[in-house]
Amino acid sequence: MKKKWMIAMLGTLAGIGAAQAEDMEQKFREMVDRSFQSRGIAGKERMLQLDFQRVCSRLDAGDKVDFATLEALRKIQQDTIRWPADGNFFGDWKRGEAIAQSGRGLTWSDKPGTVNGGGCYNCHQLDPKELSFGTIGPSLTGYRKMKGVSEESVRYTWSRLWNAKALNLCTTMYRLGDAGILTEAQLKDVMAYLFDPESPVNKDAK
Amino acid sequence: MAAGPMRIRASVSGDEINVRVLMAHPMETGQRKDPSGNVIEAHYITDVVATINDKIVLTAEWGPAVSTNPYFEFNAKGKAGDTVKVKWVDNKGESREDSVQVK
Amino acid sequence: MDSKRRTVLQGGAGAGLLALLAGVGLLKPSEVFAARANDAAFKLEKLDEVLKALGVTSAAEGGDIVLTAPDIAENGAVVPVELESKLPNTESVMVLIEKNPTPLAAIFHFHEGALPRVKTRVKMGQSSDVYLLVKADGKFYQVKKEIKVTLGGCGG
Amino acid sequence: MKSKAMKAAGWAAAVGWSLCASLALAQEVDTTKGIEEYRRMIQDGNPADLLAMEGDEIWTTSYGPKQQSLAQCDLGLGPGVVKGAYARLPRYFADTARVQDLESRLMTCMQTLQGVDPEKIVKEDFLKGERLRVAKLVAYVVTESQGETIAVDTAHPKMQEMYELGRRMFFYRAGPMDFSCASCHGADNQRIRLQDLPNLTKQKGAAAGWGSWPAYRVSASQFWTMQHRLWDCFRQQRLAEPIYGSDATVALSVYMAVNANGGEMMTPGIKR
Repeated sequence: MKKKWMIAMLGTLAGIGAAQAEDMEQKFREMVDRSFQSRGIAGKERMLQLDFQRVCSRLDAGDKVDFATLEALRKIQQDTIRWPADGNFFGDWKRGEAIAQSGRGLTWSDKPGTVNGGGCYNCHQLDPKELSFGTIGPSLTGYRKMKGVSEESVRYTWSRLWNAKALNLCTTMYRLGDAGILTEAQLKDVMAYLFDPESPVNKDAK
Repeated sequence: MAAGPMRIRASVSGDEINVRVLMAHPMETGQRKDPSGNVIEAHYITDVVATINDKIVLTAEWGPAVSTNPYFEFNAKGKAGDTVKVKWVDNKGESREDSVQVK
Repeated sequence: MDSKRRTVLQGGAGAGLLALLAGVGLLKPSEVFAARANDAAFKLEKLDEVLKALGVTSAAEGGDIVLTAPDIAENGAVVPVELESKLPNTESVMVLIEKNPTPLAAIFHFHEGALPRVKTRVKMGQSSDVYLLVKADGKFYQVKKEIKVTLGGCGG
Repeated sequence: MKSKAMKAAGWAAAVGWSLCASLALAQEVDTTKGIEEYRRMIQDGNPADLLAMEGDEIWTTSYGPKQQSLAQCDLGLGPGVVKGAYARLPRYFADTARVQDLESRLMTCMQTLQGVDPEKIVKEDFLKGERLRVAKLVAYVVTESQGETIAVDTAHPKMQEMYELGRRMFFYRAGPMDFSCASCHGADNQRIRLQDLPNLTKQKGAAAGWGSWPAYRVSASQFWTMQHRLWDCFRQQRLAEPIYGSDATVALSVYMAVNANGGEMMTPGIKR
């Protein structure tokens, strides 16, 4: 019964003209504008969409988006990647572990100056002994063995952390470096957590 | 959640009654801090007394490790129509008593 | 509505409170001063000190007593435990959580008419052995179970 | 003798301040099975029942400048009808010419019957002041739909419009982490840490999610309404704060509730 209604509604939507579609878009924008407010460090401007966010929202919702549009936006993301200033990709895996465990930062309940976490465990398995891990992203347990330690692999991983959108525009993975979620030093620590043979990610992996 | 009402449910099965009690109480340990870093004062139930037809069947001594909004369940000899009364007292001297008839 | 009476009685501390308890007829005069008889044991921080304070010099392992609890608790703030004794003349059951800041969590005393079985919920600060201690015919019996505590959903 | 700091740390985990703390556990534990057993064991004695009791009293007690009870409040099934009302919300209300969820509707009733200013409630925080009264009323009302089939009527054009607006809101990516609701709730079998994330785009997931909120959160020892739940989702998306009872939150509720149609109301829920 619900399905029938859904189909009927989709039919209605398909049947409405471009003017009405534009009208709905206008209504939506007005709704967002009057429904949100700034609180703490989370300003209302966060509700404004970046170009790629808008296109990915449409794609997620099932709209068709042409490949050229996606590719053009992806290239822009690729240009955001910055490599470590001193050419060194690795910090301390122990600090990296704390960053991977912490999901703090950037919410309206976080005070200004809060040190952000990476929130890695929310979505990924890393240390095989940690049973509280999410599954939105792939398991990264045994990362060193899985990806190897070639320069290519190291640079790939860094770019993936800095801005995962450079490789896959509409991935759920956030832009840890580009969006300023983690500092360069923190990213190096996370890199060490992923690659260091002594890191539990690798040492305890079967 | 401040200390508040109690919910007692008592049901009969054969010659036994099953009593389930839910109490509204913060059960503060006294070791917790609020977001501004101030210690929240200890506030927890220390004693519970349950009676059936005014005869004590169960007493309990609790520490702050009993969960917030405590729940406990017990069984006793009894029948439909009996009056189950539960009373608690906390470390601040607040108390509450509720009763229910076994259905 | 289940509850017939809903009254919050605001009593003062000390004697006033005890008088109040006696006043509502819940406690017999002889029991007025028995409120949290094991008060001192609740404040001790080490399991062996708590046992000593409770008068436990030795406790037989196992016996006909059962502690039912999950192997893993999704949140330490609410850990369900079910305590049951099949021993004759069970007087009381106690729950102790070894790694809590104060291990003694609760004591239930069974009087005439009560069956020696209770269910409740306790807080656990971290993964720990949980002990069920039973006093029956003046003797103590114990069982323990390890309960793992996890916290998930980072950020709440 | 343990230090005070250690004691504090020990309790911190138990009472949920360190929400991000997590303990490495021995691998041999069958986590999924253990967690399922745990969830089954905490179902008895949901403390939300205590709020529902209070809400029941609040519903029938005179209050506000007009000293009226809410006994004549129309939640969609006629004045004073509470049984089954929540399973049919949100809906279009002719008297306000708006689609309303339970909480925005309760504010309307409190305003018209009791003279309580809704703007005051909108400005408050959750679990404080008038908004706490609303939460208690919510606990009562949703308990009266426990076991009912979710049946949200989509015939009115305004409902169809709100569904479409809610759908767009659901997929709306923004903020420093580029998240939308769909980032976590748009696919099957996903979880954050150990928390299962229902796929709200499908009937089964929507029924599981919509049907088990509002709920008592054991980690916070708090009862959370659906507005509260959505508010915290936006917080974790790192977006701006949704205004209490705003159209965006109602539209999202319409989207979830309509997707959940045919499912069972298991409210109030109890969550970790």
